[in-house]
Amino acid sequence: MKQEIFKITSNENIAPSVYKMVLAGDTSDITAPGQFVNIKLEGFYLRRPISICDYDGDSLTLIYKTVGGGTENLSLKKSGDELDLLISLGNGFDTRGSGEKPLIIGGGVGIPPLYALCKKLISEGKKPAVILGFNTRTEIFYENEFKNLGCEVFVTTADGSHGIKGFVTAAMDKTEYSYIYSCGPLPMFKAVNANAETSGQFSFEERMGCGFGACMGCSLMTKNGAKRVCKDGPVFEREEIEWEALK
Amino acid sequence: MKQEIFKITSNENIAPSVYKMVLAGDTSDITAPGQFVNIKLEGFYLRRPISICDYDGDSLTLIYKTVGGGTENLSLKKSGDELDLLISLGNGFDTRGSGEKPLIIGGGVGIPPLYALCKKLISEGKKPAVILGFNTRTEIFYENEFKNLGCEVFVTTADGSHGIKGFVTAAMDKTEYSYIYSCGPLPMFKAVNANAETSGQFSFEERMGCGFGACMGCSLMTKNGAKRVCKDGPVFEREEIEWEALK
Amino acid sequence: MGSTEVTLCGVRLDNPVIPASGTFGFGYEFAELYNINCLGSISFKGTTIEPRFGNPTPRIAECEAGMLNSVGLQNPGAEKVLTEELPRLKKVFKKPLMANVSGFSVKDYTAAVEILDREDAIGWFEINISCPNVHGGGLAFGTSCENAAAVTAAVKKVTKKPVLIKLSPNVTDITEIAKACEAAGADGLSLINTLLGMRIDLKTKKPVLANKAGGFSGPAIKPVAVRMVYQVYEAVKIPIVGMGGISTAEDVIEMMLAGAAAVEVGAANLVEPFACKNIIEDLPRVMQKYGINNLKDIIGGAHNG
Amino acid sequence: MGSTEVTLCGVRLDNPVIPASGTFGFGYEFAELYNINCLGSISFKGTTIEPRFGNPTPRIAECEAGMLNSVGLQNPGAEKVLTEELPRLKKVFKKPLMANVSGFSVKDYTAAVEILDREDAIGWFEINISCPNVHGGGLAFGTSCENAAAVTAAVKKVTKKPVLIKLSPNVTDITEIAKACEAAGADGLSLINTLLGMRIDLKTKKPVLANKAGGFSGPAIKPVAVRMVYQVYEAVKIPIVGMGGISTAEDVIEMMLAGAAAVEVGAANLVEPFACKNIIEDLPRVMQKYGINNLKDIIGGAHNG
Repeated sequence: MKQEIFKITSNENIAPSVYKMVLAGDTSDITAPGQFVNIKLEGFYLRRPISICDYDGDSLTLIYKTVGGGTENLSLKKSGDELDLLISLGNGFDTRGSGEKPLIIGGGVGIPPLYALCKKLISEGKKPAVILGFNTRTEIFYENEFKNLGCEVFVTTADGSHGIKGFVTAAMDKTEYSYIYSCGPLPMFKAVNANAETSGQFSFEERMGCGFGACMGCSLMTKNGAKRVCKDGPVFEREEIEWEALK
Repeated sequence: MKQEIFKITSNENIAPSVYKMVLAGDTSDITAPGQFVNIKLEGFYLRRPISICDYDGDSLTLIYKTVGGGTENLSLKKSGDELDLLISLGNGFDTRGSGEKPLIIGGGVGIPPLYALCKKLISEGKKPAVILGFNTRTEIFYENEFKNLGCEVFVTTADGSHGIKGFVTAAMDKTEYSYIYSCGPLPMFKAVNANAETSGQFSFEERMGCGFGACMGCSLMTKNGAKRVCKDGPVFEREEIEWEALK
Repeated sequence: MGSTEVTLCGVRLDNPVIPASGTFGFGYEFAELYNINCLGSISFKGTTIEPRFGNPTPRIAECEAGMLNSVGLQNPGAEKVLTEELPRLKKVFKKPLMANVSGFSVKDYTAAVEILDREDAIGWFEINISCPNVHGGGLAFGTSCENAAAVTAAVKKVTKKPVLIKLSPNVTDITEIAKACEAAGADGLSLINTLLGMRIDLKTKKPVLANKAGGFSGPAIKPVAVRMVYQVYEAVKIPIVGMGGISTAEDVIEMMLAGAAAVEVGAANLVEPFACKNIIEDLPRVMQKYGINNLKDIIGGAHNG
Repeated sequence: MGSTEVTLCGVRLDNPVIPASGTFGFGYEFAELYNINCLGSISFKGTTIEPRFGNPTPRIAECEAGMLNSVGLQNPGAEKVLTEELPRLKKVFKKPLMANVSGFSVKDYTAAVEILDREDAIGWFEINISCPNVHGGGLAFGTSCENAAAVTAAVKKVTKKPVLIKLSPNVTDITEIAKACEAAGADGLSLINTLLGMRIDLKTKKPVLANKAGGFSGPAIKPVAVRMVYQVYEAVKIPIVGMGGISTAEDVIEMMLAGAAAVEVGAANLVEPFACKNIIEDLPRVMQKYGINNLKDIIGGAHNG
C-alpha cells in the first residue's frame, strides 16, 4: 500500500449512474488485478473504496456507480483535479490456478475489476470466456471493451432486452471452463456457486472503515477463520467461503 | 439582512496578517457604515463576521486579519471565487449627532469600518479628524486612504516607529472635536472613554453564533438592558455602555 | 405530491419542521427574511419566571461540524414574554406555538407555565429539564428520574395544554428518564438537548467559553440524537419530537424513521437562516426519492421487521 | 526545539501520541508504511480471554466528521495474542506497549491480564470497561461505580504493571466512575471511549449497522472528550490518557491543556494512515507557534488561574 496523489485525466458517464474515471499517477504498487484504491473526498469522513478496472505504468482506470453523496461528489470531479488515493489495497485475483479456459462472471458494477483480470489472463496465454450480467440493455457497459480483448463474451439481461435473457447463470452452460472468477452482488455469487463445476475466486464487497486491515470493520467468517475483506480479500476462494452463512 | 452571493474581485495582503478583499454583488441592503457581513466558508461550521470597510452600489471592501483557520481560509480565496454572505448586519454608525468635527479613533483591525463612516461624514459636509493606532510602523494600513479623503490624520504607534509615540489617546488632545466614533480593542475603548470630552459611539466585537440576533450568543449588558452586539449593535452609544463592567 | 402533515399530541402540523428553542428567538428576525408561516410550529426562546441575562461572554465556540453555546437562558421573563414578545410574534406567525419553559425549582416551572398558559396561541409546552448551561438548574432535573417526574406532574397540574418534556442526552440511560416522564403524565418528549462540550483556545490556553463548558449542537451530534430517539421510541408510547443536528430534509426523514413524530431544527438556523424554509421546500423531493408518500407513515419505520 | 517527552505512570514516552486500540490492529499494517518506532506507544487491538469474531456486518457507518463502528471486539484471544501477534509486533516496535483488555466478567478480565502479563514488552494495561458494542459486556462495567471498582481492584491484584481504566462517555457523571476507579487502585484513566450512535439508511429504512447502534468516533466527538478530560482532571490525581477525535498536533495540545498526560489517536488512523506520524512530526512546529517549550508543562494548563 502507498498513499499517492493522482491527477484526473477524464471522468465520464458511461451508463446510467456509472462513471469511468482515468487518473495519472504512480501505479507501481499494484501487484494484481482485483485490488482497489481508497479515495479521500473533501467533506466525507471515510475514504471511498473503488476497485481498479485497468492500469498501466502511469495510469489507472476506475469505474464506479453513484450510490450516495461520496460517489456523487466523485462524479463531479473534473479533468485536472487531484485525488488522494491509498493505492493497491487487497489481495487481488490469483491467476496461477486458472487453467487454460477460465470463466469470468461479472454482474453490474462488479464487472470493472474483471477487466484487468481478463487482460492479465490473456497475457498469460489463457483463453478466458466472459459473462457480463445486467438488468437491462441501457445499463450495459464494457461489452465492447471485453470483446476487443479477443474473448468470447456473453451478455445477459434480466429483462432480455439484450443478449441472453436471465441472470449470469443462464450463460454458464454456453461454454466449457477450467476455473471461475466472479465479482458482483451476493445473490449472483450464490447462484454462480450453485451452478459452478470448478474451483474459483469471488471478489467481495463490504462497508469498510480503513480499507487496509486496521479496523476489522469488514470481516468475513470463512472456513479458515475470520478474514478482513479489505486486506485478506476482497478475493476469496470458492472453497474457503462459508456459503451457507452468506446473507 | 439579505443572503447574497458575492464574487471576489481581489484579495490582497496589505499588512502583516491583514488582507483587503473587494467583492462584487448587490450592496443595496446596506443602510449605514459600521455594518458587517457574515461569511460562509466551506469546512467551518460558523460564519465569519467581517466589518464592511467600504461599499458602493455593486462592490464591497472588507479588511480582515488572519487570526485562525477561518480567516486563513478566507485569505486563500482568489479573484473569481464566490462567497455566500449575509449582508448588512447590525445597526452601523449613526451620523446624525456627530456635530461639525467628529473625531474618528481606530485601533488596528478596528479601523476598517471607520473608513466608510469617514466618507459618509465628509459627504454630509462634516470635517472629521482621524486617529489611527498601531503597535508598530510595519502594521500600518489605510493611512493614505484616510488622508486621500482630505481629513486630518494622526497615526500613533506604541513603539514610536511612526507618527506619534503611544496609544491613540496620545493624539486625542491634538485636535478639537464635537463627537467620537471609535472601533478597536477593549483596552483602547476604556482609554478613549477616560479621555473623551464629548458623546460618542463605540463599535464592539464579540464571538457570535448567528450574527443576526437569533441566538443571543453575543449579548452585552448595557444601561438600557441586555443588547445583542450583532443586532442591536455592534455600535453602542458612550452613554449606554456599562464601562465599569467591561472586561 | 406526498403529504408532509403530522400530528403532535392531537395538534395538526402542516409539516414536522419546528425551529428549536434558542435558535429562532421569537421569530421576528426570520420573519424579515421569509414568511415563517411555512413552519410546522416554532419553539420560542426558553422562558423563565424571572428575566435573565444569562452567562458571561464569550458564550459561543466553534467545533468541527457544530458549535458550543453557553448562553444560559437569556430571556425577558415570562410576564414580558406574554405581554411583549408573543403579541409581536403572533403578528407574523399564525399557527400554534410551542412554549419552551425552564426553571430552577418545580415552582419556577409551574409559575412560568401558569403565566404563559393564558396565551391561546400556545399549542404545547416544552419543559426544558436539560439546559447544560445553568448551574444547579434545569440539568439537575434532567438527570434524575424522580426530579423529572416531579416537574412533569407539577406542570401537568397547571395547564390543560399538551406538555412535552425536553430531555438531556448527558445521561447513562435516557430511556429511564423518558419512562419516568411518561409515567408522570407527559404528553410527549423532546430530545435531545445539547451534549455538554468544551473547547480550549491554544493561544490563551483557557476554555473558549467564559462558562468553560457549553451545549454542543450541530450535525456532529446527529448520530447520538438518532440513537437516543430510536431507544426512547421503544421505551415509551408518547410521541417524540426529535432533534440534534438536523440540517436537511434527509435528516428529517432519518430522525422520523428513528421514531420522531416531528423534528426541531436548531443550530442550522444560525448558520443558514433559511434552513427551515429550505428543508420544508425540499421535503417533497426527498420523500419522492425514497418512495415516501405520507410522511407520518414513516414514524418509527426503522423499528419494523 | 522543544521537548515532547512525557511520563505515563512512571514510564517515559518520547512523545504523548499513542494509536488507540482498535484502530491500529497489532501495528503491522502501519509498519509497512512507516517506521512506527516514532510513536509514543501503541495500544493494541482489544484482547479478550476467548477468541471473538465480533458482530455481524455491516459494522461501519459514516457520519458527519466521524464514523460509527460495531466491530465488537474481534480478536484471536489472549493466548494467541501473546504467542502470535505480540512476537510479530515486537519485531517492528521496540517500545513499551499498552495492552488493551476487555471482558464480560471480572474473571474474564483477570484471566486475560494474567496471560498477557507474561509479556515484558507490555508497559501498561488499559482495561476497557466501556465497549459500547457488546451486549451485557464491558459497558455494564463502565456505567456503574461498583462494577468499575471491582474490575479495577481485581486486575490490580494480578499484575504489577500500571493499570489504566478506559472509561465510557455514555454516563451521567464520568467523574464518579473515575473516582471509583482511582479509589480501587487504578494507576491512570483513559477517556473517552466512543459515544453510542446510530445512522439510519434512507433507502433500506433500517439502521446502517447490523448491530443497529455503534461506537461514534472522529473529530465530531472531540468537544465531549475535551470536556470530560477537563472534568476528570479536577476529580482525580492519577494521570489521564485523553482521546476522542484527535487528528492534529493542535488537538493533542488542546487535550493536554484539558488535563491529558498522553493522548490516543483513533479514527484518524483509519482515514489517514500516516496520521500519527504526521502529528508527531508537526508537534514541534505547533508547540513553537503557541510558545510551548516543554510539552509536559502544559498538562492541565487550562485549569490554571
